[in-house]
Amino acid sequence: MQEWQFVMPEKKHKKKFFGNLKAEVIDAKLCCHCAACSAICPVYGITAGDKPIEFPNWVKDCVDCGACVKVCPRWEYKPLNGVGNYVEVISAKSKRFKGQDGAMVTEITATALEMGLIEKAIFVSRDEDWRTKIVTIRDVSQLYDRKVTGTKYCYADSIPALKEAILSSKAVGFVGTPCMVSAVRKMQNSFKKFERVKLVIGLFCTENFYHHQLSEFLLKHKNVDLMKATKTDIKKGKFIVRFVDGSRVSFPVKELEEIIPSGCKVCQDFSAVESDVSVGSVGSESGFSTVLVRTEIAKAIVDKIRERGTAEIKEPDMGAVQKLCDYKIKIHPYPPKKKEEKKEEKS
Amino acid sequence: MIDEILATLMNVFRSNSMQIPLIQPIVDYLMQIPLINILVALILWRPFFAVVIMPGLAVLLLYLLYIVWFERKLTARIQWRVGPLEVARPIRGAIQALADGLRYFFQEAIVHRDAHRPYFVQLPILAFIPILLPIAFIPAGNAVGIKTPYAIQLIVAFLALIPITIIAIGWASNNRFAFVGSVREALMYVAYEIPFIIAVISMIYLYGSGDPYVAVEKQSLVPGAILNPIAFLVFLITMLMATSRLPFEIPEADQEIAFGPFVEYSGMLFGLVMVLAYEKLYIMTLLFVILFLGGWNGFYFEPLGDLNAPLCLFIKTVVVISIIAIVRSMYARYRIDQTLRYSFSWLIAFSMVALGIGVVLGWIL
Amino acid sequence: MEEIKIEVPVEPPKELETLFLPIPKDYVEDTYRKDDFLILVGPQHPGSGHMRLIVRVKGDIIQEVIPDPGYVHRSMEKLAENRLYIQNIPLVERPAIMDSANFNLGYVRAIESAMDIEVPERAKFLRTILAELCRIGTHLYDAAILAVFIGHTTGFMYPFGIRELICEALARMTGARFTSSFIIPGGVRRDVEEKTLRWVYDATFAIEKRLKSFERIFIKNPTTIARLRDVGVLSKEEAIRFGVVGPFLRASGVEYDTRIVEPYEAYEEVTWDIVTADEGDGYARFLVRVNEVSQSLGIIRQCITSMPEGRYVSEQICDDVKGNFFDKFGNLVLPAGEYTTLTEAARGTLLFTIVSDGESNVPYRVRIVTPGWLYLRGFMESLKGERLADLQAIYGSFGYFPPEADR
Amino acid sequence: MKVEKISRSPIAELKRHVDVIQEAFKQALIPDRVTVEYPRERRIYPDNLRGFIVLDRSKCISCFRCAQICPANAIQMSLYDNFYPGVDYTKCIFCHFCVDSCPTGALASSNLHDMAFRSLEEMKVKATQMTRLPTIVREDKQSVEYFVTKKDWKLQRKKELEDISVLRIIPRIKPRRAFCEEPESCLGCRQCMEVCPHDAIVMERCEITLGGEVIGKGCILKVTEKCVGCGLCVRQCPMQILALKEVE
Repeated sequence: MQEWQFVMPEKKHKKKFFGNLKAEVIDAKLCCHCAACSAICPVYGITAGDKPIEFPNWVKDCVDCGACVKVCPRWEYKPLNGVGNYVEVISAKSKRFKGQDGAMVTEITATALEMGLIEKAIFVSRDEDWRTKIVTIRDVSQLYDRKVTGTKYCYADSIPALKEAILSSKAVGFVGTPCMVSAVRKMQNSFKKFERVKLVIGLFCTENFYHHQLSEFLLKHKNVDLMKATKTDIKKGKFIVRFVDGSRVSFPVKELEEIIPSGCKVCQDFSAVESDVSVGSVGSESGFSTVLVRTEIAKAIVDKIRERGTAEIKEPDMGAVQKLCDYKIKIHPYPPKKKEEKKEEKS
Repeated sequence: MIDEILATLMNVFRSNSMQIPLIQPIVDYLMQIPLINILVALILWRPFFAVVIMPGLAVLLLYLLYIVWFERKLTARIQWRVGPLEVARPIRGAIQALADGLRYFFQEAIVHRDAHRPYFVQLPILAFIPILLPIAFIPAGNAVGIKTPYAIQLIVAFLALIPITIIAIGWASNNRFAFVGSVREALMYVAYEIPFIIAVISMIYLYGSGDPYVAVEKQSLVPGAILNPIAFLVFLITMLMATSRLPFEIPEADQEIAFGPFVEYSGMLFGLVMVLAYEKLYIMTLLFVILFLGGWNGFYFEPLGDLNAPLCLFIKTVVVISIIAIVRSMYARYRIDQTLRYSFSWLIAFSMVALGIGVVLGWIL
Repeated sequence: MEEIKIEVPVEPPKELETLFLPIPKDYVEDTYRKDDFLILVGPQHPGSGHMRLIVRVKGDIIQEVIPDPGYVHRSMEKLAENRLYIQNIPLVERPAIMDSANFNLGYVRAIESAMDIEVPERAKFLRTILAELCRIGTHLYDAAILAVFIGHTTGFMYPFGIRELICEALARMTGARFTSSFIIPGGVRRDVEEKTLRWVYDATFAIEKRLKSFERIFIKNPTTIARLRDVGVLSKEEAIRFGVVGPFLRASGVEYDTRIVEPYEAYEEVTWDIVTADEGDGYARFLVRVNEVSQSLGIIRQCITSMPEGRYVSEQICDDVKGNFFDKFGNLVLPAGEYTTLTEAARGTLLFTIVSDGESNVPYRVRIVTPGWLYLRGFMESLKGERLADLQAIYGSFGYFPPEADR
Repeated sequence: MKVEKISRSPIAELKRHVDVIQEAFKQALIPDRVTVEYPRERRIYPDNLRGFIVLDRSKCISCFRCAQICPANAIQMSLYDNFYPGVDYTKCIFCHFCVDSCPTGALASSNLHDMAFRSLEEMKVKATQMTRLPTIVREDKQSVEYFVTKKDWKLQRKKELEDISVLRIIPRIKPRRAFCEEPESCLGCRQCMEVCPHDAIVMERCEITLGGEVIGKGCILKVTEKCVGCGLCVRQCPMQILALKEVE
């Protein structure tokens, strides 16, 4: 005879829980497409992917457990902002790996794998068409693939992969945007099993895109075929696409305004406040990444990197990070203003 | 008018009829009934009896039923099996061949599109003419179809016609395997016919005549097999080759060329071509018994009268065939080139030796 | 002798165009222009097995044989990707059900190498007995097929009669007459009683006695020797070049046996000889296998007399298979990687490769390279220059088994 | 070891001919026959022969292990009969993985190997038909056993008929029960409750208190005495927090 208990979240509407989620988050244009609900759903009914979150036939199939509500970072949304607490901040460049800038995400993951802190890590790779693809990194050698490293600027179903990973191993590392980091933290609060996620690496983020919208926009307005691209980047307010032959196309990020998903328009968290370590290019010179170390485990990893000397380390410019954090609060007000405002371009 | 003809026929039949004391009372009783009596007289007329009853067609059918069953049963016994059993279990499946025959009879005989239709259907039936004709010349004591001093030569001549029909069957089938089989049959024909004829000629020299009566009479003391054992051996081997039995089952070779000339046959036509070799074996064994095993010399029971000689000949034939049947489970198949090499070297050499012995012994006797 | 040329325009038969043949039209026309002849042996031919042989003959001499295998292809490798690792065991036995234990053993050893399981000694000996019983069974089956291919029906029946004892031994040990699925990762499924092992020991002598009968009536039969000797000769160099494996390679004088080169199970602990021959002809191939049967009988006897006590399944897996089968094997997940094992199956080297992605409980890829597929080339080459009647004799001497080759 | 050379001399050839003829005549006179005249006599098979599968309904806990391990997908659990297994003999390959998987010994093998069915429908044997051996038409008057000595192999015919037996081995597994290892991770999806064929897991709605403080509405899941340890919930749980635990 054994018994255990669980708490059901409060319902705001007299519907099943997914109905509540749909009404409060998805239809309210708050959904950040982190796919945490899709991961946690016990009947695997919630679909993510390259389209808005939905649950076909939820009226019938939803088991009304409330798990999706418990993990949703935008349920009862209180925007996080600012740089957040940090123990240490460095600007660094990996000597081993080639990545978006300093390849510090790759370096930190590799070091954590080598230290045995994590057994596997969830990364986002891409195919020829720049569609995102989840890869599970078990071995450092997998990280030398140039498709694994580098930013994709598209939504990826990392958290469903994360859930599968925690079921089969004891310590997992994770890389994600600030909203995904919030979702993982919320999962860890609700369900003990998610404490197996030992390392959460946050990425500096202003906005993210649906792949089909981004590629269609680029093809239509800029005559850019992502199939031939080798690297995408946002630098100093410009969206840059590099090609195999070395040529590049760049245009202001502002032009992408029309395809920014609604969820991103209410997000004020630039530097992944809840993560163990945040990484981004802002605040460092070209080819270097800014690393915001927030917790003990991340500190241990960065100390190890420093000790082994696998990365060049410099002083970062924290002013630029702070500036961009403030800028994000400004452009993404919450609750959203009814009227669209012209935003200044940041140089 | 009819009465006269009947009376004449009756006289002819009665003057040359089989004398069997055992069934004489029944015959006498039947003779009193009109119309039946002429039938009985016909049956007992010696030439008719020899050709149609014994050692002719009637016992030939009986022999076919027996040998097909016996061969399967003996092979099964050697091969640690039971053999045909479920058709008529109390008599150990003895009517299996009859059941097979019935099944063939009611099965559809398929003539395929590319075959030469008239020849394809006619040839299996035509092949029976050279097989059945020798029966008329094979004597069994007093019962004889056509009495001639050249009977042995005639039988050999008719036997030589059979392969031609088989080659024609292969041609009419219009099939690759049938073609290969026909070619093999033709090659085999050349290979076995020469030593076979020489072996027979050696015995004719030995007996001094082609008359079976002379041959049987000369063997009353010592059978031909002991007089000329080499001719006996050559005759035995060529008999296996002529009837395409293992180890010389080369023209048919079901694993290699899928029954060779007969690959396209089915139904009753297949039944006919299948028994062809068995019938040829029967005729050749009759000749073999007459030439080497003393023909109808043997037992004599008073009550059987004239029936003794045909019965003796038939029993000897069946016993010889039953012993030959064991060869089937002993040997694998030789290759065509090996067979040709053996027959053109060893067999012809042996048959020449046999001829020499025959000439010498014939001169002495 | 002067050759007489007769110009007869021969057109290729129409059926060669209408049938699906794996040969180009030019080849057919070329054949008929050169006064050759194409014979399609199979697949509905009593002496072809489940395959088609396109035989080009000139007169009675075979010029070239083009094999057309694949009539019994069952996509084993693809099917294996959709089943649990343990559910694949009955599947991988199916390519050659006569040789099931060897196929089972190869697959299971690949899993064991992936999971790093140490197999207990007793299980190793039991597996060796099973593998050798299946080897004898396969050799007897091939001898029977050879016999019927050259027209010797008694030679067909005797091996099948003797094989009944093998089936009975397998039934007593494992519960099934063949395809026993008895070898599992970590050992075997059940312990075998002493009484049964004693029976198998006696049976090996009974088999030997019956084999003497078989030897007199078929192996040493003059017609068998005449049909097989100097037929389909593969020299040592040719056999190596064409990639012939197993007893057929050994018949050409190459001492290669996976059981010696990479010993597995209990083959190191028993003494036996590697059987070879120099001739490389059909009869040598047959005799090598006949001699291997007596070697196998010796291995079985040694295994039974020196059978160690102990566990029949590794303690890394479970104490007792009965009742735990699903719990222990149902969700087997192999670590990511590629695992390859070589096994000496009855007809030659058998390769199993399992590729695992480390996450799912089904294999990512299973590769089976069966011996039949490996020596098909050598088989085709050895046919060149022989007579049409030798086609079946050489076929039988190779014991080619289309279901095994086609998988 | 090299194979022996076969002599090509005509004398040896002749000797081999003699051997063949000798052996053939010997077998024709005294055959070493090994044929069993089935069905008039039946072979005695060992007890562990993998034949017809018998089910003990009282032991079956409907754990689905047999159905899930079946390589041929031949076992179907009946929805209308307490989820007891039924074997489809059109598909069954007699590997008996199911019998080895059964944790309670409900499935057992018999050495009945010659069932015949009248129709395809009949081959889908239901759980009720599996409780005992099917009635087969027996024509056997005697039984045959393979009698093997070191010298020879004989068929030993006996008057007593073959006994078709069921070999039931009860696995040495203690009764088990489902157990939640990590209640803090429970999603509250109640899949375990849904899937349980014995209704052993029950739920109560109530207020949840933590340290004497009401923290919200929720539910209590209970594993009751009805649990037979089938492990279905363990396999179903999306968070994999359930496990089987042995009970005294």
